Amino acid sequence: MGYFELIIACIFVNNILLAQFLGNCPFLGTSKKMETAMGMSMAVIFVMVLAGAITWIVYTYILVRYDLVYLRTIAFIVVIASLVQFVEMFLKKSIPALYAGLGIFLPLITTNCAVMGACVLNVDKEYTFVQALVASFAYAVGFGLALVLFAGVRERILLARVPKPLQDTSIGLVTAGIIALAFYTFKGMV
Amino acid sequence: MIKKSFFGTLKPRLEYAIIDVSPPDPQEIPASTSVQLFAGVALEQEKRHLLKAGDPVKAGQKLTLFENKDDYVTAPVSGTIAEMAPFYGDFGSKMTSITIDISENHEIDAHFKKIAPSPTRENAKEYLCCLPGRFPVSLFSDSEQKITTLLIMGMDTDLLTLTQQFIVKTKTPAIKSGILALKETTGIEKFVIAVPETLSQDAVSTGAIVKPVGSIYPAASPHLILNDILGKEIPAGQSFEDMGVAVVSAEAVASIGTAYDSGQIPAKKILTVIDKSGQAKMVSAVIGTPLKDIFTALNMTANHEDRIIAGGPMKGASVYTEDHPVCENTDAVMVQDRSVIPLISDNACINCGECVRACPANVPVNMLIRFLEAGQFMEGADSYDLYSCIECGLCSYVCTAKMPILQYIRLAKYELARIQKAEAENV
Amino acid sequence: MPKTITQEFTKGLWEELPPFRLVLGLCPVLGVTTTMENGIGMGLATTFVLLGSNFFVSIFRNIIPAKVRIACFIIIIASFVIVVELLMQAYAYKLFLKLGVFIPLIVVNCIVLGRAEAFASKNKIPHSVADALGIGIGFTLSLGALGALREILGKGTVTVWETWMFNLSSIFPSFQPFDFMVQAPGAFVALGLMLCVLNVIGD
Amino acid sequence: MFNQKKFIVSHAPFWHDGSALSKKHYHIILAALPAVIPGIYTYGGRAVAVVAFSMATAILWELIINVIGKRQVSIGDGNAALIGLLLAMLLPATTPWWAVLTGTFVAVVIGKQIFGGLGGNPFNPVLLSIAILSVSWRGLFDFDEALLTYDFDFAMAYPLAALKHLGPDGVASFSVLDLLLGRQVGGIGSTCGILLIAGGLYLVVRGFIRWEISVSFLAGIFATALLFKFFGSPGQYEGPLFHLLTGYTLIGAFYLATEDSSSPVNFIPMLIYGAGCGVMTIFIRNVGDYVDGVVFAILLMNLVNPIIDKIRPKALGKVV
Amino acid sequence: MNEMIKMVVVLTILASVSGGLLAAVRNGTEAQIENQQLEFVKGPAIKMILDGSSNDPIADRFKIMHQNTEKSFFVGRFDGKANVIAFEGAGKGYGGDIGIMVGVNIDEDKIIGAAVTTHSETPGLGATAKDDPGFVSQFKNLSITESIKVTNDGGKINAMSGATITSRAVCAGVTDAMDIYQNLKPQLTEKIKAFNQ
Amino acid sequence: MIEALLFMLSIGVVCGAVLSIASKVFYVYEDPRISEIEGLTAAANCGGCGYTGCGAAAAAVVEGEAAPSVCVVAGTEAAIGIAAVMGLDPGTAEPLKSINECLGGNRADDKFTYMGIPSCRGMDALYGGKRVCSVGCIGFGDCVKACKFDAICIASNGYPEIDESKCVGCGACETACPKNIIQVKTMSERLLHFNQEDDALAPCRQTCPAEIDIPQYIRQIKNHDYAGAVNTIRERNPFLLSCGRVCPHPCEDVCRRGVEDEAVSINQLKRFAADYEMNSGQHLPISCAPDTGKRVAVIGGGPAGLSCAYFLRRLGHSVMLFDMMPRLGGMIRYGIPEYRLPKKVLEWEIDGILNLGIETRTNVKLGEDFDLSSLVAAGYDAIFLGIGAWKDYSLRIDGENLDGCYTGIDFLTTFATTQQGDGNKHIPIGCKCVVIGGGNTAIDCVRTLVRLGAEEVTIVYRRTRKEMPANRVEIEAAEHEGVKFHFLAAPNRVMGDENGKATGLEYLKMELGEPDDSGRRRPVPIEGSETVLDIDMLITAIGQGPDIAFKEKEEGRRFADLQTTRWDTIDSADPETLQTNIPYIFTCGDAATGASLVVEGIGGGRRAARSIHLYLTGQPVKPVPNSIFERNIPGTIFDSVEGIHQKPRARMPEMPVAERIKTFEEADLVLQEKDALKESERCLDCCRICYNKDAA
Repeated sequence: MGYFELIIACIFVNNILLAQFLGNCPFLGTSKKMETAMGMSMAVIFVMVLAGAITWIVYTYILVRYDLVYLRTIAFIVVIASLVQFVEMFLKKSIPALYAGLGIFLPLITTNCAVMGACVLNVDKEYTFVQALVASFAYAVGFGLALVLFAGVRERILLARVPKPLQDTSIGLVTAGIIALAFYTFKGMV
Repeated sequence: MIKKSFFGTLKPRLEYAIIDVSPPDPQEIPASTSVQLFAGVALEQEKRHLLKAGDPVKAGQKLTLFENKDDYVTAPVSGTIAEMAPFYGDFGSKMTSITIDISENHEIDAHFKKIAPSPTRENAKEYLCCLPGRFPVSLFSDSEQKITTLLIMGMDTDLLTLTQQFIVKTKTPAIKSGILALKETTGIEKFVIAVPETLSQDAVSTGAIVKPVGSIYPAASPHLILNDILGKEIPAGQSFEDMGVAVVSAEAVASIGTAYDSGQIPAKKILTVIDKSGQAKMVSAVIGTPLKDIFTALNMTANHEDRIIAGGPMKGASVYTEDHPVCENTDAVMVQDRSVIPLISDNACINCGECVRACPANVPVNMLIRFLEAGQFMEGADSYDLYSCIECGLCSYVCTAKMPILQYIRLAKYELARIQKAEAENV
Repeated sequence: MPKTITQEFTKGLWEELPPFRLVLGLCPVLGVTTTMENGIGMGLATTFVLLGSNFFVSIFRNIIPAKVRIACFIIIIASFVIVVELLMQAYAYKLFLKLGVFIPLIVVNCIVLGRAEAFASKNKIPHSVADALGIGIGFTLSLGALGALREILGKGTVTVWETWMFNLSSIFPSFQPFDFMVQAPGAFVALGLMLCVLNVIGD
Repeated sequence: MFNQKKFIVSHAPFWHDGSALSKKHYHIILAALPAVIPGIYTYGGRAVAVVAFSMATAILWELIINVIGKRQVSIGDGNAALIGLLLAMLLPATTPWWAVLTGTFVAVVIGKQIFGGLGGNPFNPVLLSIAILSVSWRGLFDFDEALLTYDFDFAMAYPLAALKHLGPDGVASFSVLDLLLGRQVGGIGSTCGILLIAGGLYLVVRGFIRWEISVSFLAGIFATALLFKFFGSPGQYEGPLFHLLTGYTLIGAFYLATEDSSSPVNFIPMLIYGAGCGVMTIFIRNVGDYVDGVVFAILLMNLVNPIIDKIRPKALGKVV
Repeated sequence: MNEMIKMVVVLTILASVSGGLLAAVRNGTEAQIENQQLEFVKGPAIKMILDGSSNDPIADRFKIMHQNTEKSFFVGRFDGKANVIAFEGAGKGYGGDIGIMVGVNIDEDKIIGAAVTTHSETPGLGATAKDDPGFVSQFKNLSITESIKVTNDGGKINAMSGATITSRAVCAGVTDAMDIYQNLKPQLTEKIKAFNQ
Repeated sequence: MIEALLFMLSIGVVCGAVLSIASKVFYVYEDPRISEIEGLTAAANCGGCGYTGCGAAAAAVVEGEAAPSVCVVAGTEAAIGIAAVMGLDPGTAEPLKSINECLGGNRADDKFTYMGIPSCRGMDALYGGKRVCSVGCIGFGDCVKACKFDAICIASNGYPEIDESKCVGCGACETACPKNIIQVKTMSERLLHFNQEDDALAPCRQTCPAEIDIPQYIRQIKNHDYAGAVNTIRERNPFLLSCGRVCPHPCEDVCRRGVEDEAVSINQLKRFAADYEMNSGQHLPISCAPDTGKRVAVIGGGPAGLSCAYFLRRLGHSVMLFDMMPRLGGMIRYGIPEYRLPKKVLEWEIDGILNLGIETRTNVKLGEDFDLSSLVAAGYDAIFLGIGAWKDYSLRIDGENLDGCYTGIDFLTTFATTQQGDGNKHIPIGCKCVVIGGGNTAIDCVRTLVRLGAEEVTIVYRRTRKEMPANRVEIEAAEHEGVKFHFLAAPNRVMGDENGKATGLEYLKMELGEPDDSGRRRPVPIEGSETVLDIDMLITAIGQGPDIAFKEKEEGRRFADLQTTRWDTIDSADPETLQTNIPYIFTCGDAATGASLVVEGIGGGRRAARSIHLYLTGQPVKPVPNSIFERNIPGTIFDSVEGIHQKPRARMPEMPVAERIKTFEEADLVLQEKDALKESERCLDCCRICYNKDAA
């Protein structure tokens, strides 16, 4: 499969948020404002590509080689958590401007199952290293796209006269469902 | 008269009323038994007032409520003060209403006469802030003012109203001498007078630069006129004064002229009275005359649940009692029958976009109104151009959902100003 | 005021019922609740991890240095997740196949990490266990309920365990399953509407 | 105690051009109704039943929600009826009652009311309902199967399905005139091109819908289909005219894409939105999984609407 | 500095304890897991292919090393003779490897059946390969030497509509299985003999 | 096995090392509070709070953008912890509570029909709202919309109702309300609030010297919320039992129902609520603000001193109370006889006040046992002088000091002391007793004498009955009990026998002349009208003043500067701040005003407490802005009230005259519950303008 199809598939058809249900907590948490959604998207792209690469290496060259595949979960999460914390500290010190934009979103990524999920999916599907990188990037873009679109819709919903019991999270979830439905558009396109 | 055209895709065309070539004299409203004036300061319990009920006043006398305060009103008649009561105006303004019972013999306060031959900024500030047409006090009082241009509105900003046009048509010499006096007192060099095309000829003789204005509402909005004069837009949120421009009505300039020419402070206001059928009539009434006197004189009635509007249909202010007086800046009085009052609905914005297309200031009204309705005024101002609004009212006029859009906008501006003031005081 | 152990337990069943009250841990909630069986299975797996992590975090709470506590908690949690994964593979393989990728993702379920950090790292062992049990059982019940709702509407059945199920079409033969509910968008909508119902009840 | 006459007091302005929600919605219903007539002519009583039941249940759901939510009863504004009508126009005449009931429930309750009623919905309720129905019960929207019991004097195949399965060769038999006159298989009110266009033009002229969206929608379809035909492998893709006159294209362009709440209001965004709907429609029809792409294309553009509608002219005096 | 050391030490100890623990659990469950996997993942496919065999193919299995990996082979006994072996080939699908269990009659070198074991294709499309008997039945009775390709690529297997990639992957998987078969045929014949004795 | 171990070991080492080194290398300073707060959050970085991670949420808290309760996972303990980090020490942070002042809602008349945006602010922008009332609730519920905690709803009667259990005191409603009706205040702020011009105040509430929220407690009684009523009263007046008995209730004089009907029996309802608490046998809990560490010496354990001490204590200051008498209570213990205010009731009431943690020292007299300097030396941050008015004015006539002549306070005090068993000074009761004076002290003396068995008790007063300053009911009660009145009689001299015992009182008859400054007509003696009255006991009760003898002892020290007036009262420059010329000394009550009402002393105690609180917290001691101290808001006292249907006022149950003159048991009895409920229905629920027409 070509990279183009891979990208389209990962962004739209198999959107990590709307088709695979990964990363929903930050999806609902950070989509109330457009700026937050943008920041979160950028941070996810950044971390997901890094994490995808590192976990792929760990998996292929250590876990598989020494028959430790069952330790995948713990290895991945420790790598991701350390990576996130490291990147956060690094950015804060070295590139404060970038940190101001992305840094505050980084901690949120440790428990973002989208990152962990993307890494797991990469090795499950036995992508090559480059494919894994591309797929990670595309998943992250898909995450960001969904988040930004959702934020756009949500800004309006927050102002609508939503009945009291449905306000906020409840209506957010229903809207997310409809967005997932709208993403059916891309079904079968790859 | 007010119906959407069949071709709904077109923008609404509301034409200004334009004055006849030879307007008849305004009908004189007979003097009432009492007049009511509004002083711009609130009554306060603790301080001593300089005035009290029973005090005699002379026509043209300055009535000051407190010591060391600049605000004053000028008595248009002579008589005795009958009552002083607090009055809540629009948008939280606290004022004091002063009722004067008119006495039989008309006495004139002599102070102004003495100084009239030598116009100065100080004496203008002292005596000429409550003229018919109301002149902005800041123009005289602010010693560091940077006003360089005076825009004289010889065109009524509201529909159906003819007052300023009438003044331009009939009181050109007064305007001319008013301009001269203002030149002397304020040092302003550039005078521009905005008039409808038909009055261009009359306006030339005032000595001001004539600026013809289109006939489709809201062309006569000072914001839009100033765009042309200055050649640039007034940044949203900034006032005319920030741009070195003051906007005054032609009547105010004419009144100044009359005051200095005659040595008497004029007390009569020209206004357009629009009855329920939309017929306009020019009348002349003493400032402070209760509206009901005008209605009586013109044989008009205002019934329960009708609407009385001081001003025109798009920019006026509705009042709640027939006892409301004619103020210095009441250019028109209008009565709307209850059957033609458009009801305001509680519908949410349906996003049809009529307002966006009607807006002369390109305000994204559809989004703005959502924020305002949710009470998020700050966001509305930051992201959706609240301060660009020139308050023409076309958005409310065309709103399919009949939302009180302009009401929300004005409330938001008022609230924000209030919050800013509170914050400024706290810091 | 310190709460009793019973209170710590019961708060997870209503006051802090996840994922409705604490809107967290949504991924498994949405991903696996196509049947009631899956929902309960996932809930039990999470409860087990929660119990284990709360227990051990509470034990080690005074030893772990603050700066690496997240890493430590994650190691503890991840270990239990793997244990669950292995046990499930060995003894409930069918369920494992259905829950698939979501089992390893328990590790990033913020409810688990949240309880470890917010509760277990500050409380004594019995309280922590009670807390874990309460939250876990609440989570299991929620997932079960959501699974049952989606399944009955989307498939016309309610699977209790493997083949033991209730079939709606045995009562209404003309019932046409509302397939939307078991699809991805339906999961969001169903959860949102359930949340709304809970809000109404809560008031 | 106070003065007897109480006048009405409010802030300016005091005039209104007389437009109203109910007026708008009733006009759209009026404009759309003629397009149902060929459907009734073709499918007979069942079509009438579906339309009537759909409108009735839509109004009923709206009423129920109004009562439950203790809000002002809003069935008078005609929006619920309009939703019911448009939904019925998209459905095949054979749709069973429970599907219509579910459809109106989804449209009125999920699509509109839970977002706070008219104006709050970010997605077109009718399309949302159709989308959910179609992913739930695929068989319903298999027009060929649904209409097996009928016997027509024109091509007995759903044009788009034929195109999907048989390629352009399979649809060569459809004449443009037939398509335009509603002599094709499809939803109750979505087949008769000429009446849909007539109703649409009326609404455009009266200003009840925005011409920019409709025109750019059709232009988008036309241009994309043309590009596919020219640049795709020969004989694989059908030309633009066919796409314009089949499926939900016309009803989508005039009645669905123009739904107020879910579409942009500024000029350029309206063009982008309409064109986007058109482009995506053809993409789905030619590349994607679904037979007709209008439903999902518009839903997708509804989703993008809040973002593209941020493109707007500079406001007066705005400091950048 | 002290704190840093403590951090490292705690983390290390915790990690290694957990590693040890997990390894222990893993050891304890390994056999059971393998059984389960065979039963649930490959079991249905094997049963489908070796339908009617008189033995339990899952129990009768053996392993042979093939290119560094161990491959399991399941023996089917038909008409009293152990002459069919089933084993797995893999093809790259859209969503990763697709596992295909292929049954070969070792006497006739003919495919007697194929079935998809594992996949991660899009539900509803590629996934139907697993449930669509029509598609996999096309492999039946093909000779091991024939090239197995979909029609688009010049073969004779009709692709599933709308799932060309999956169809290709299945074909690739069968081809892969055939390669393995041909490579290992001598060993297989050897092993089979043991069952027939 | 070994691979797993090694792998995990190496992961642990690598991660630990990388992180610990990175944390050193990439160290960046940040506000330590951020990490501290982050530590208190769940640190799950779940995003549930809407902030991007726990760090961002913590930063938001530090910047004041987010509330301490930001973390949805961590729960309330964490919120308290975060509040502590932010310096909102939960020890000192008082919970804010929202209160709705106006309960008028839609009762006031309309001046126009409103057609605009449905918001209070929107309507307020049009001529101050459509209601004639300029302070009342508009009722569109801007506060409801502003409340994020669902704590406010518009009740069925059209005004907002606050659910206190949900209110967190965020203040959003207060900001949203254009009319300042909803106010979010801490308990301290509420205790310290004095009537202001733009408050929505019923006439009774404006008039009450203690500023009790009268309509509120009557409403609570109506709703059977007696405990609530007690708390409402106690927010302004700790002496609800005593005041319920002895207050002359000026509030009832301005009651709007009184304009057309009889006034609501406000004081009896207060007594009903107070007795309800006492009869329950349990003091309702009273909350106090956290300790501030400031110490205040309160001199004088009378109503003013106790009131001041009570409010200071509730504001969190420590109070030491000094009193010269053996028991606390001052004039209300020693000046008011048992039959009006039973000692056991008073005891119970004072106990309740002291239970707050007020320390007391009795039997110590200022100027003798301690002085102002010693208090300063003892480290008190402020001193309150509530020494009362214990010095009887003398008649300055001959024979005043004869045997059988007493002064009023002296008499009552001695008797009360003996009655309580603290002393054994016996006063022989004569047969023909005369009391000179027309005030409450005089009445108390005569009624006590009646009960002590005096055969003939006469009051001699130099003006007429109309001018008598004593409470009307008291005068009537005395009359019922057989007391004789000699009006327009000015004592001239006391005549005695050879033993120095008083036997007769010579007086001059008077007639009324021109009104004097106080508006009372000045009595003028009629020449040569001397008359002699036979007496064997004389009590002079013509008024009291403070005993400022302590000042003399301060001679030469800075306290000598303490300014006093020519009536010997302590001079506070401003009767509203009650601060004396020495900034840390405050005063109120009889000591500042001369003998006056109990409730004046109580109100003054609170006023002084406010000033002391301001002084102690370093704020300028200034009077309340827009104060309506001792005057009414213009336009709120009506001449006529429409639509009143007469409903009889509850009659106070009394002991029959024959019985009560024989005993010191309480003569006035408490209302029955059903009567109290009925009486509470009579209240018109007045606010500033509107009154409840339904209740009329």
